[in-house]
Amino acid sequence: MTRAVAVDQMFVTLNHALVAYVPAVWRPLASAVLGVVTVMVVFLTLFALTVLLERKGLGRMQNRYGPNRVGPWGILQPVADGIKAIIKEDVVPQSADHAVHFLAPVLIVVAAFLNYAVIPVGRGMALTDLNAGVLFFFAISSMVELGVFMAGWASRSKYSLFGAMRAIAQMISYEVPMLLAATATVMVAGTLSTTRIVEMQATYTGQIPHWFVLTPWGFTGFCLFMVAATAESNRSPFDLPEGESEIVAGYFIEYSGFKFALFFIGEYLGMMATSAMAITLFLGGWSAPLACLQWFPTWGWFFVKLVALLCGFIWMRGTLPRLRMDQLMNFSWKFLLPMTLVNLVATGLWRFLPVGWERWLICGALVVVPYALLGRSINWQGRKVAVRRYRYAE
Amino acid sequence: MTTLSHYLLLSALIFAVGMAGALTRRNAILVLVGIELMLNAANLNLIAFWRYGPHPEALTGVMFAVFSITVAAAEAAVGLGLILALHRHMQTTDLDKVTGMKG
Amino acid sequence: MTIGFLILAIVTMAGVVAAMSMRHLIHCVLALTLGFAGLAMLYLQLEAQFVGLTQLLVYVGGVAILAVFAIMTTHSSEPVARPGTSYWLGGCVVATAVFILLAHAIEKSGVGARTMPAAPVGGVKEIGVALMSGYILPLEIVGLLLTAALVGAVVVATGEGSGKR
Amino acid sequence: MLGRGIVEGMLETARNFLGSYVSRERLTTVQYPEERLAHIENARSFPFLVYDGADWQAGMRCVSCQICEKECPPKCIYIEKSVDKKPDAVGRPQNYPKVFNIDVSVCMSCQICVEVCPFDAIKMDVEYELGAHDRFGGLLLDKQRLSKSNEYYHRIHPTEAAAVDAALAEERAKMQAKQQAAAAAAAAKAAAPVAATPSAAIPSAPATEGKA
Repeated sequence: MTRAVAVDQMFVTLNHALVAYVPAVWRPLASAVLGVVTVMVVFLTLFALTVLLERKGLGRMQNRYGPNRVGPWGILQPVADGIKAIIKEDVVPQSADHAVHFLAPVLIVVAAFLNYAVIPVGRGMALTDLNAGVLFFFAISSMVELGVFMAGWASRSKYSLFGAMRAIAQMISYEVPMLLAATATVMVAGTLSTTRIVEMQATYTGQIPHWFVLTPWGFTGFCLFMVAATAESNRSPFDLPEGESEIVAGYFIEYSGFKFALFFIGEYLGMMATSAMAITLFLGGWSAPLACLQWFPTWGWFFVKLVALLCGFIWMRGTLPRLRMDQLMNFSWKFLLPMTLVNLVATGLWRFLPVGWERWLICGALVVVPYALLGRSINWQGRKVAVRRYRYAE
Repeated sequence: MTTLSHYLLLSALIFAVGMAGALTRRNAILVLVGIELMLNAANLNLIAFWRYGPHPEALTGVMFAVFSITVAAAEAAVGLGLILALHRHMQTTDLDKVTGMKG
Repeated sequence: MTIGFLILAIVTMAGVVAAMSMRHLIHCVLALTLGFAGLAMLYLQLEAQFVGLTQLLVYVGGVAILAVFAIMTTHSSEPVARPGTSYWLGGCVVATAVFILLAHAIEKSGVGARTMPAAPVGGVKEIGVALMSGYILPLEIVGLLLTAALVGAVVVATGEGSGKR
Repeated sequence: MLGRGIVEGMLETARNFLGSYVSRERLTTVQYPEERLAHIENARSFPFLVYDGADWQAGMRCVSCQICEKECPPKCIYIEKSVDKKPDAVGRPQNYPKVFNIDVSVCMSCQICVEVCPFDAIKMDVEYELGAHDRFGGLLLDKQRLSKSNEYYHRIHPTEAAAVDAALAEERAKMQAKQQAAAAAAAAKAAAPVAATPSAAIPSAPATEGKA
């Protein structure tokens, strides 16, 4: 057991050992710098892996090989992509607002990285333990919208402006259900600190962990959170801000070379950050899924869960077609928002009802029945959801 | 060491700039922005007084600031809605041209 | 005066002044967000974590975006700023007078010499408890106000002309 | 219930994903440089010039009649006629092209040159890997690069080449018969009127053939 703990805490120990070499005055700074650099390196590597995984996985879903040329089985493809992005010419439109055009991708990437400050990657492995960690996360996420707007507006292109406006409208609309879905956890946990939220879930009854996703409200909250997170990170099926078929590439059409790569990095880092937040809020953070699996290092569990969620994103992208703008808005305001509100009620009941099967029954009914009713009544522009008819094609 | 007066002076400066903006700019949106800045300056004052006050554990300043931010957000929403209505009505957001009530 | 405060103060002032003096409206709003972010950092420096993050969430994520939307939908632009006109001069004089008055009052009052007491325990939890106990009435009123503002903003912005709604 | 279609779709993609690792026939991609699709018989890319025999200059079927040059819609063919003559595929002495260039960067593979050629000299190739570093020179194919043997033609379009060969052989046979007839007639002529000199009869024979 001690060996497992040593492996689990090896990065923390290493940090302490390294920081011991600098003078005492500089130790907090050195520790912070070390943590930040580690997080950047780790998540950029994960970004590269995700891109590879996505391209390979999407290929396989479409019965293609995916990239298989650079290196064995194409695993060096991200390196090749990176080199290409760096040595490519950086074209800035003549009429663009140069300062804003330059700042937009930087802002997006910085905001995406800031998100990781409050994510507990393992036991005692959060960069900062903010009192209001969850709030910090959402506050920083909302800065991305500004970056998107800056990119779209500064490019002086109608497509990029359309894309930016779509993206902002979408992100604002989905931020509300996302926040409300997260609120459910905060209500039960009674804290906004991510570290505390994870610690609360890292206990076990028998073999079963106390993850919030294993409750009716938690499961609903998790699903709602993930749907909203997909929209927040502009991923398919909510990727109409970049809708290639009508507005070319959305707000980053006028970007090339490394700035485009920055947008790409920002998008993936945002996706990983929201996934990490979903793990923290609902999937028990770094805790093991079964009590008997606790020998595995906590950071290992975190990354296993993260990669699993990323695979879910990729799977969804490979499956679902893009929504239309009105469908997107309807879905957010007429389905997600009421569902999150109902979920909040269920959460409150769960908190105050006595432990027992009645609690499960009541809370479960409280989320399933509205789901069925809302799903039935959801209205796509005057038409109920039905099997699609192709009037001219058939 | 930063003293209370530093914060207060900064807040006064922000207030003055916001006021100058609200008085000199002619676009309705920017006037609204100036008013928002003045509200923010007041918030900074509240927080600074709370932090330097004798009873920071009472959270009075923080509460005030939270409510003030909430009200300011509501004000911004309504204000911008009004500007939209104004624009629809007069096809302008230039306050000098909105002279319908001048007689 | 610490370095941190100085940097934040300069950044905030730069943002605020730029927001009020730049010619292009979008630039103004972008500079304004810089000012708001600086203010949020100042709150954080004053150990008002909750307020600082709320400031960031509401102002940078909400009000600035709202202003941007308003500018884009109204095609707003302003005739070239004319420093030197009586209009402009008057505003500046009034603002300067207000600032001098405030500064004078701050210097006179004697509160300025206060130094920061030990860090308070005021965490998020305490704020929540306070909101739900001592401040429950203001909270409810604010909730009512927000609802009214939401409905009002929608009604005002959709306009009386569009009869289909 | 809302979401059923999503789940069904997800299952479908999962089936594709797993199936692509199990069954090879799902992966229809051809790994191009290593493996390539066999071209169908009617495939065509750009024109080439057919020659008979071993020597590409001697066996060149083209007689530089310049019909293809005139018919080519994008005007990518350039021909300079020779002054001297050589026997063509059928055996008649004909002009041959001194210069024959096709700019394949302009060519649109319409096959009109092939349709109009009365001598079956120009045919469509199947070669498509024509990438070059030089944008202008590299894609301007000269006579030597255009010339390809009849065996090659047989290899890429066997049916068509056989038909062409048969037609040419028939033509050649007709030609030979004609020549023999002409020679016989000339011999008879030479035998009957003794006064006629053989030296006058021989040059007249090609001239009449040319008109025929």
